[in-house]
Amino acid sequence: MTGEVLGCSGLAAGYGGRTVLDGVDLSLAAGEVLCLVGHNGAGKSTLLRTLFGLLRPGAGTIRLDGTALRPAPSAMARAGIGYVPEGRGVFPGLAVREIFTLALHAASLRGGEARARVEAVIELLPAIRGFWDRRAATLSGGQQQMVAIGRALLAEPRILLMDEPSIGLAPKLFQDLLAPVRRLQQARGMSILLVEQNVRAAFAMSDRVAVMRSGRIIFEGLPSELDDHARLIELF
Amino acid sequence: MTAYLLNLAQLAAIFGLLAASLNVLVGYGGIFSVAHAVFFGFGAYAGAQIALNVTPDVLLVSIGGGLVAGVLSLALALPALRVRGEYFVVASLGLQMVATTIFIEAEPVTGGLGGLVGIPPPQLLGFSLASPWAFLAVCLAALLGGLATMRVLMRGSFGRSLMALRDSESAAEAFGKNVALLKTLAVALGCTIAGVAGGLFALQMAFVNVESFTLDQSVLVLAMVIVGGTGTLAGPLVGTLLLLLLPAALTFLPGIPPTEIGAVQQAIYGLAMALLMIFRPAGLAGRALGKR
Amino acid sequence: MIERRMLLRAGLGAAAGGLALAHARAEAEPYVLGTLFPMAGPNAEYGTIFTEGAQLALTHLTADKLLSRPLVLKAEDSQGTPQGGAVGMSKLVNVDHALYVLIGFTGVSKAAAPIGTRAKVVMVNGGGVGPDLAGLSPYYWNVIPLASAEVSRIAPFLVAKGWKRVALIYMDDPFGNGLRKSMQSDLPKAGGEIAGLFAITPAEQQFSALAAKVRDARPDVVYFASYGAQQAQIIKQLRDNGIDQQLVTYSGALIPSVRSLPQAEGLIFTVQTAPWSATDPVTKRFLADWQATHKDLPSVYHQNYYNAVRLFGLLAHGLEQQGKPVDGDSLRAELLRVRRFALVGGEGTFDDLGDLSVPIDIETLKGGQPVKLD
Amino acid sequence: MLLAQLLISGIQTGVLYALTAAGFALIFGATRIFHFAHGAAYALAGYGFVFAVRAGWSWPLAALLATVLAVGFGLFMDAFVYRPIQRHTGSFFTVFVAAFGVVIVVQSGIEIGFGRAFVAVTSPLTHASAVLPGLYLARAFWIALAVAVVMFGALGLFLARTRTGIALRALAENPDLLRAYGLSARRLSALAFALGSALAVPGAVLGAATTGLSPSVASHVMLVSLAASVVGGIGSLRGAAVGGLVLGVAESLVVSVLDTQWSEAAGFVVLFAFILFRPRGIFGAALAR
Repeated sequence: MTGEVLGCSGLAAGYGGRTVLDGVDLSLAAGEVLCLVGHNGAGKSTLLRTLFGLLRPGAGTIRLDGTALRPAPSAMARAGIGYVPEGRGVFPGLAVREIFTLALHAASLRGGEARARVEAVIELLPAIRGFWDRRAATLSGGQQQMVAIGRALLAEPRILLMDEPSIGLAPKLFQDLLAPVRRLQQARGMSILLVEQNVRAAFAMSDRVAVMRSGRIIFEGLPSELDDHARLIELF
Repeated sequence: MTAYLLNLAQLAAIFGLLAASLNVLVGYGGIFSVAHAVFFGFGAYAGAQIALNVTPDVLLVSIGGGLVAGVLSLALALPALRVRGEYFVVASLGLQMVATTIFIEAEPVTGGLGGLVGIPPPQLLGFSLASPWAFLAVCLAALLGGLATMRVLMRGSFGRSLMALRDSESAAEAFGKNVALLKTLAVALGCTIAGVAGGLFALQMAFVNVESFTLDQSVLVLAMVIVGGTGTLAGPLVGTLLLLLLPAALTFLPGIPPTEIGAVQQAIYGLAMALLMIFRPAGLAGRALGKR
Repeated sequence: MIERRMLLRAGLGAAAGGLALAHARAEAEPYVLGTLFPMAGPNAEYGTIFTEGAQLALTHLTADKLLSRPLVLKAEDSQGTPQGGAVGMSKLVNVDHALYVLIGFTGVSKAAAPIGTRAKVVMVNGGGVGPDLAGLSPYYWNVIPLASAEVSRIAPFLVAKGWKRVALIYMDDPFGNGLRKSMQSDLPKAGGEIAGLFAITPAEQQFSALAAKVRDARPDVVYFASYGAQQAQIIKQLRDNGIDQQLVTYSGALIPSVRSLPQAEGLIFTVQTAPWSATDPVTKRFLADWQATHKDLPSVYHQNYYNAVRLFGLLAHGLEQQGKPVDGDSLRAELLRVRRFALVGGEGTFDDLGDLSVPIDIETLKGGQPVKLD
Repeated sequence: MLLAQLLISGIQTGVLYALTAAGFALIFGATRIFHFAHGAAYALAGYGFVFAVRAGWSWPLAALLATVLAVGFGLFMDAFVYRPIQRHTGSFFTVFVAAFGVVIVVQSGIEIGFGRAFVAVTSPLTHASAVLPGLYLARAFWIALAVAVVMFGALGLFLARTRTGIALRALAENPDLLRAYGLSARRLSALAFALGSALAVPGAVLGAATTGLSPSVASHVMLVSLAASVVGGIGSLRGAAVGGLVLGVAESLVVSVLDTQWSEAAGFVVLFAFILFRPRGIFGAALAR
């Protein structure tokens, strides 16, 4: 495992005076898939939002490539970080084509390069071609999630933050969706921070696991260490 | 000077009552009406007609004004049951504009643009209230009575249900609250008190016409509530004092050519409204943000 | 508090029409004149005009040292509304202790008159022309002919011109309705008829539909009566929407926004006789000083409010000579005793109600200037 | 023929309402800010135009000045009024009162700076002549119609085809998600204010030439554009277009049976009926946020 690409220490954040993150230390290494698990309300989504700059931290530092910074979403995106938010990360009123245009716009990609990127994503997730012109609202949950992930991959991020991509999807469907992402990750050495409730599927592709409770990381280790079901239940 | 101050104090008490009544809708019920002057107007016209044709007795005039406004408040309750938020604001705006035209056109009742003139000096149970001190006492009594009624009601189960409704309509419904009834009652209560204030206003001015019940007046009353702070007892009173006394105080501004006085006063008044909202969005008496 | 407040008063040695601010002197308590005009909003144009006339008279009275005490002018904004009128009047009466208030506008007058009457403050109207302003209160005087007089003057003229079918556009308020009633009685008497009645309200801005309806009534001539900015708007939109008939109106047309409007060319209107050719010294001085600063002819509103202030000077001077106090009752008694005064436009005579009778001309606009027709 | 004439004048008024309402709808749709001071942009643009024409500028140059004023005002409101209030999480009504205060300031400013009189620019384009017996049309009618068609067409294309247009639609749907995509919601909302305010310009210029302007024009325009956007469906451009037309025609047609003082009320009766019976408006934009 090589050095850290994204990390934080003593990170605290919350909404309107309510503390959600209470001193989080976390480090994501280059080329690593780190899976974050924990109860509802443990602070997993908030951690991802804070790392991406959607939420202003109350205390602590965030590091990118070893440099402390105050993240802003657009700057983080330019720095090669992709974020797939919780829920359906698509605009229901926009066509898939338009959602991809938006992503190209965010990544300042134009012309031939833009077309090549789109082709690459469609090659990875070929089903997208079938509903390219349809409005996102008319797509199934799995298709929407595929668009959301494909959109994030368009910028060829070196770090991908994914917030519960499995929600509302059948386990089989979810695995079909994760498999290409895993392939890409291995091919390109991308780092992934994955928040997931579907522990079985997530652990299968993770290098490392962190468990959160009440705004803190209470366990870090290998997935195998948590394979023992009893241990997992205890931690939850 | 005393007479002028008394006149202002009477107006302040009446508008305080009016603003407090709007607070029932806006602050407690989350019903953002910009048509409150309409119900103030219903009360004022009804009160003026009673004073002109029956007796200028304060009790009769204000109760009559309140009843008429309360019954007609159904016109506001109806859209309140159908839509919320911005849609309701626009609905009440529509009501205000239509009502303004009706006030102008219903000349036999309202006197049209010419208004109702010659409203006799007020009485109370046969005693004359022609003295400004006596009428001020009546206005203050009405204000205190209105505030006490609202305080009791808003602290009771009605008020708590209403605030639950304001904070989340679906949650209130889930808890088995009768949303339609609650909203209708809140509208009726607010508008009835506005009607009482209207009756007093008719007696105070001894003249009513449509220009006192236009959109500008509705917005002014709304601004009183918002500037003071919604959902509090003191807020509307603070807002009333500020917005009623500000134009009065501005007429004392020195150094402005007389032909520009009006425009400069208006500009300062508008600026004060905007700046207060930018720097004190919760209102002067409003609670700190984030802690409801 | 009153002594410390800044008051407006005529500036000694200041340019004609100019005002300076000064502390009121405690030793010579001034006569306070109030103005209750719309100073903001759609009718503020009138407030500006009314004030200018009053200011010139104040300058003249001060320069003449006609009175033993200084004169101050205190302005209140009536907003053109009854409420503004009632509140402003109350302030003028109770705070400023004005003796004599210049007022305009029918609605404002009707709301303010009871307050002024109770406090026995004289109110003088030189701008409002609502027919029911006559006899509003013993303390309410008019130095302007009311609309009923203007209608009686124009009706026979229209018929004589062969314009028998008159479409009447009127403001649906006491002024407009009074005017409509006058027209409904005077026009048939003269041998004409009403081709259509079209009521409007102050807030209206769109008159293209009105134009279509007026055209549909096929009138020979269109008479309209509104106020302020709306007057110009009506003219422009009627003309733009294909109303080619002669347009006729009342004295309210004499404001810059109408006069500067190209579509208003040829507009016919009634107005109290402009006395600019009169040779009496009062008129000549008013005219000369006005033109020296404004490079333009004054309007009758300037004249009326000049006269209103001048009237106060003459009355108060008379009372001072007699050693009587100057208050509402004595001013009224003095007015009814003297009756005839040298005013701009020649000698004016007041009737028992306190109204000045003034001859009325029929004029037309040529190149933005009023030209006498009849 | 009276009906045809009223319909024509209703359409002419309606397209001006439609354009102004479209500006309001664009701003509200994209930013969810109830831009109650939109009418002030109209007033500033109109007065700026009249001022420039009177100063001898050519019409295109004057229209440019009008655009600069309107856009500048919109950006100012976004940056210095709405954003600070929202930063303090002020309620919707806080925004409303602040905007109303600004409208009063603008109106008084116009009165002080430009005088209180009615102003208009004169042009032979607004003079109607008979095209059929009893049916009068001015060239301004066709101009208004053409401008509206071009503006709506251009706007539609912009929103459908360009990256920025798509981003604006995305902002309207979900500003948080837009930020998750790495786009700046703040810059886009400023853009929405600029564009929406610019949309008030054609209406203001044509209004200055046809109906004329007075300082209180802001509140009237604001009311009409609000009503039109609700009738059409809040936040929907197509809705604002149709809503504006419906209101303009309703105001005009009612005159055939009632006196003109009912014409403004007629528009609001239509509005009220929509609220009661079809609260989502003609195009049924989502009721819930």
